[in-house]
Amino acid sequence: MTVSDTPAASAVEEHEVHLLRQMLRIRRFEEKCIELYSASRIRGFLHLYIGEEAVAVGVMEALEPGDAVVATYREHGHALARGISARALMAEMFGKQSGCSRGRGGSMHIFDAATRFYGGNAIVGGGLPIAVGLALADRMQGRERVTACFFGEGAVAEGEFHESMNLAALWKLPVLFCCENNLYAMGTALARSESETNVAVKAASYDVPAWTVDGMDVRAVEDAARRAVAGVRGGGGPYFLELRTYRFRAHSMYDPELYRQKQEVEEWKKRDPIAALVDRLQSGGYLAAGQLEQMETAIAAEIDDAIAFAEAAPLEPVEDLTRFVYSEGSR
Amino acid sequence: MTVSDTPAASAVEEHEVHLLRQMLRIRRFEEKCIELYSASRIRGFLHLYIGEEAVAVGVMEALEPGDAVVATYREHGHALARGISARALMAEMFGKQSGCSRGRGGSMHIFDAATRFYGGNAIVGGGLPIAVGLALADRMQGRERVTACFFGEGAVAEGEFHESMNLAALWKLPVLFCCENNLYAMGTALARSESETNVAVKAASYDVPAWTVDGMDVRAVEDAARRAVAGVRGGGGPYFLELRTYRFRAHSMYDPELYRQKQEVEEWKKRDPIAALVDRLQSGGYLAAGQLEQMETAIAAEIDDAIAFAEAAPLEPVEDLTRFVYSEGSR
Amino acid sequence: MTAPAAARTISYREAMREAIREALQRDPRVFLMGEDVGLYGGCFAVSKGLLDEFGPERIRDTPLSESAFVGAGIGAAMNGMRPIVEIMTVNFSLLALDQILNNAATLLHMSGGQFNVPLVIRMATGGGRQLAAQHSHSLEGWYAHIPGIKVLTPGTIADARGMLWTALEDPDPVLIFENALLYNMEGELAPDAGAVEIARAAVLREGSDVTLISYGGSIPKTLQAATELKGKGVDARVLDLRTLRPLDTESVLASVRETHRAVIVDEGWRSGSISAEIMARIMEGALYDLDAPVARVCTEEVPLPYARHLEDAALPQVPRIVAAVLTVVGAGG
Amino acid sequence: MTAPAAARTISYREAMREAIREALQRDPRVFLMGEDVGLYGGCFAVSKGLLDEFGPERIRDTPLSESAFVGAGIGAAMNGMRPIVEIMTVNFSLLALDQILNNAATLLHMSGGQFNVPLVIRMATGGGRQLAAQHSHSLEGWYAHIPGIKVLTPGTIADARGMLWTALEDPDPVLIFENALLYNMEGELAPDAGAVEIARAAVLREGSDVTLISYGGSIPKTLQAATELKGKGVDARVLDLRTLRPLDTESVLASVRETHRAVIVDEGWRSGSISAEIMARIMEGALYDLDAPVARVCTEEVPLPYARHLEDAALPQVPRIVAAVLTVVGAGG
Ligand SMILES: Cc1ncc(C[n+]2csc(CCOP(=O)(O)OP(=O)(O)O)c2C)c(N)n1
Ligand SMILES: Cc1ncc(C[n+]2csc(CCOP(=O)(O)OP(=O)(O)O)c2C)c(N)n1
Ligand SMILES: [Mg+2]
Ligand SMILES: [Mg+2]
Repeated sequence: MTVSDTPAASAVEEHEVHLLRQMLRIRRFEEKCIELYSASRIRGFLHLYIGEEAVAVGVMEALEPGDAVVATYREHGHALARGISARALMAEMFGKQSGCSRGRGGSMHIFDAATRFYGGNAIVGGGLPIAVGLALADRMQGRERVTACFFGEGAVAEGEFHESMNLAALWKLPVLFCCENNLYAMGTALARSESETNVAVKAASYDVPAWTVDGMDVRAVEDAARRAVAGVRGGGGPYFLELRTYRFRAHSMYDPELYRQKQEVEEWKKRDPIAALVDRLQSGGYLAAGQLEQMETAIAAEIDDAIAFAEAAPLEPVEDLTRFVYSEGSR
Repeated sequence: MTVSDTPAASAVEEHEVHLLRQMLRIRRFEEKCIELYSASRIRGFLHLYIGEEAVAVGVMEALEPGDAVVATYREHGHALARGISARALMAEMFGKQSGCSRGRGGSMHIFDAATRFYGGNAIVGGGLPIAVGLALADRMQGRERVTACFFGEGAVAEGEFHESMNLAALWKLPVLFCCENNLYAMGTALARSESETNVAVKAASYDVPAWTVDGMDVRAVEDAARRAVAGVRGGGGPYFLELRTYRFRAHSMYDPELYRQKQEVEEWKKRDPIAALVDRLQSGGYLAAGQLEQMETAIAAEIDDAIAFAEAAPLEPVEDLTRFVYSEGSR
Repeated sequence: MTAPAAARTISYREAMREAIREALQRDPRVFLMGEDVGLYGGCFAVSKGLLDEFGPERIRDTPLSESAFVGAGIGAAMNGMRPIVEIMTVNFSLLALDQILNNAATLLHMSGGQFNVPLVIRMATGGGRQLAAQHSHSLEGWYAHIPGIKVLTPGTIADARGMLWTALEDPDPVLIFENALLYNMEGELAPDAGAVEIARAAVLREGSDVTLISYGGSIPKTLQAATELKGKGVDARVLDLRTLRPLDTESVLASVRETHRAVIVDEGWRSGSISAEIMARIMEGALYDLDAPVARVCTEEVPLPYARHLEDAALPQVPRIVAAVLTVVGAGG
Repeated sequence: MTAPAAARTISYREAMREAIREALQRDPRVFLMGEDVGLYGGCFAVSKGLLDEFGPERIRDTPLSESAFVGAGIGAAMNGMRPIVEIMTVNFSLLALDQILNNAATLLHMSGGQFNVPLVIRMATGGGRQLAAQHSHSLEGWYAHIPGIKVLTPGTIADARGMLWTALEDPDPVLIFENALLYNMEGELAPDAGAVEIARAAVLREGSDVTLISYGGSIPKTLQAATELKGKGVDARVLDLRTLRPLDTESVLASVRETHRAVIVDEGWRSGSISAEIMARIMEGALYDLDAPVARVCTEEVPLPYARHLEDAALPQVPRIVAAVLTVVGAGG
């Protein structure tokens, strides 16, 4: 039986293959980051998204190029899914001038004007008010743009969550709040930080449409995100998505993981969003023989290229240390 | 017909007469404050409670002497109802050493260790975390005491409200949250500051029992407060009361009141908690002829005495300016 | 009816209002956002009347959510608007400090120059109104510690009228501190008064014996002290810093090199006040020009008390300034 | 097995942990509260193991609600407890600044002396770990501006071990800043090491040519600079401020009067740093004892960048300290 005999992938499956590629790019990119971190080529904090890829990939699919994104310190996946090149991202982690933030931000502060990626915020909850403001500006200037704001379930305890939800709802602003509920805030399980553990219920108390979504199923995430984005863009004010997911790795590279059972981690790994999609596509025969391998090869090449680029990239001159404290020529 | 012919007041009505006296003391005290403020004998900010007396009086009735109170800058009523003498209160407003805060706090910062009155907080929402901490200490030390925390509906928009409600509920702390919903935060009506205007619904989203009460009916307030306090003291964690009331006067002495209609104020004045109770008692014949007049006379005397006391009271010596920045002998 | 070219008398409050109105008229991207700036007319009546003129979208009342609406100002500024965020008073700005220090002040740098934050934050500051410990802070000098923001302290009618537009044209975050005691101050304003530069300190009064360095709410007191000193035979120059960050070190040093003596008048708490930074810069740049140690008149290190006599004793007052100057001109050789 | 009387080598982290454990054992009113202090073992592993030993009531994990749990610490302190509130890092303390400045620092005064706040707040501080602009602040000197609180900056093993108990015995709010780079530092600790007084600065190294004034995370760098200077023929004294508020002015002035020259090493941003306050006090109290202007080595005024070479260039480093000292000893006469 030859490759050509595999059933022709429909548009739907082709799209799913695309989703798979996006998730794989993130997974392989971060796996490389672990190596590079151990080799001290990447420094600072490194928060991995491994296990949560379906969330960023699914939501980004629902956004237009003109929309805006606000993320957290755990944002490699969002950056890649949004279209920031692996080169710019890797160079940033290497602290190089060619990095998307010229090496001044690092892993926690990925910024990119071209894709309207407003960071990379390392203060839990700190990005929410900014997202509200981005949306306010779009509203006041009559632009039909959406601002997607990602944050963890731990951020729900912060006052800035409360104030931002209310402000966005009160003013009917085009914000898509994406709560990545991976059950833990560092070592604190949701039940040890919230009296009401149903995050969607909390969001609804601001009069914001709020849905809970299986964050391990990229198609479910994309569907929900598309519906929510349509509502937001249509002037329905903010929407809230609780995306139930799980982080397979430690919180950061320094986390002894005393707060959860290996067993629990293993259970969740069985729901790996990438493996699940691969299974589905393969069982349906929508991945031609060798297609996955080809994809892996292409991704490996992309990442190796990014590393080579990052290594070769120049550093910001030390003389420029105080550049960008104020805008050029403003002082 | 002689006085003795009026039906003997039952215990219930006697208690209501007491409630009336408490509300009247607050009303007359503040009416005097207005005069004194115009005469510049009281300075700084003066936030009047006139119209809202039933709230403080009703809730305080439900508290034990060992319980604690945290209030706002609009706290003359709470202070008097809690048992702080008119003398200590008036002397404080005069900035005298004999004031409950030695003249260092003024109208917005009434404190009294004897009645466990923890102020007098002039930062909207700023008192809520403190109330949570007071309750936490009681819980950790196994004392069955309740901390009553008063704040306006405007404070609900602050992050500190959100964080405090969650913390108190998460740890099941003995806090009675009393939201004085007088419909306005300075000039901002609730509907212009909250996407969800049902304050009790917001409180319930933290899994806290929350009731809405007619804050113009002192008996209704007392009943609700007693039930809530019983729940709190019984270990049921925090309770939340939304007390619907109205401020008859301006926000402070500087407020032009551009944000509401005279008509609206007049409508609410028809529900004056004091007039309502007087009517009820009189129509039921529970106020002996002349009893109200006697009460007024006694209250007027109490207030005149307080003013005389305040005027005669000494000032803190200027040499003591930096006293109480740190505890005596700690430096 | 005064001739069009004549200067007119106007209050600091009206000057601020005119500046806001002009900004709203000149630039459709400008809007005012804060607690009670609209329907209430502004806590200090600065924005009174603007709601009727510009509507609720551009004169935007906010809930009591300092952190969220300051952060929203940051986001709006990064997305094409020119927000003027009013924090009612500096005392409440602490609730928004995370947004100011961790976001507004850092975004341009963290993003490698991609996202500047053309945001203006106005707030009332200062004591002297018997509002006690939580409502009397004077933290503008403290804010001046933060790289990435600029700190303006208009102390004259002309600056109240002219600093806002310059701040709005600045590509980066600018904080404007308005001392609440100045709002009722009246003064002459030139008919052509408009935007002013914010880079330089200004000599408000010439003098050769000593330089009195001050800013914001202490300017009137300092000028009065200079007048009283004249009667005592001391010719004091008054230098208005105007901007606390970046600090115009050159003007300070140049003046000290001429007068060889200086006294700083600063409403901030003494320790760690901006006056300390000025003394440090004088030590670094003009130590050998000094005929006497620089002195400072600051606020006593106490949460401001309500009682009038105690608050008066805590804040810089004309007699304390005069006394400090007399010591300094008497001292040294 | 070492003899009981012998000094032992211990890390700054272990010293802090021992101090916390001892406090929990000695006083039932003491408890530790903060984000991930329990099950996670503490962000910097300082409280590791304490949950098992003392249980979840006294090693209390909190939600991400900095303002609420710091405020709760204030309330608990006023109601008979002795809370140790841990704010994971100073960078997040801005979210609780309203509670610290408007409540903890003012309550005793506003209440006319009725309610003191025996609260201890610990937080990690400082840069140097490539954590970029939002995670590298060094604001202890900035906090020292606030009347009503005390600011401790343990820079030695002995102070890491001994300052906490003294802080807990203090009737008023005490903030303890632990520079994160010090946690792994090891040193000798006397077997009888315990509480230490916090009122005085300490001479960590004798010297007669110049006084190097420093604190906290800059202490090791300053000591190393002194060693290198010795090789260059400069005999530098190292004075550890230990407490930034109240500042031990006497010790600073006494030392300057002996060495006639001084250099301040301070990880805070230059403008408005505690180093400025120290220079101001030297100007006020020992100007005529100076043979040269006091110099300061501070952090460049930039949100700290991630890239190693840029961050290194921004922070005080031994070569910069040495160079500054050589200039100062070369200058003046
Ligand atoms: C205001 C603030 N407090 C504490 C921290 C330290 N911290 C970094 S990540 C984190 C956990 C956040 O959990 P969550 O919001 O669920 O996001 P996740 O890491 O699970 O993606 C904490 C406590 C911080 N960065 N900011
Ligand atoms: C954090 C903070 N923001 C703003 C203010 C100014 N302010 C004082 S009272 C007030 C309105 C509060 O309204 P509400 O909470 O409803 O209480 P009410 O005055 O109606 O009793 C405002 C905005 C303040 N004191 N604190
Ligand atoms: Mg999480
Ligand atoms: Mg209200």
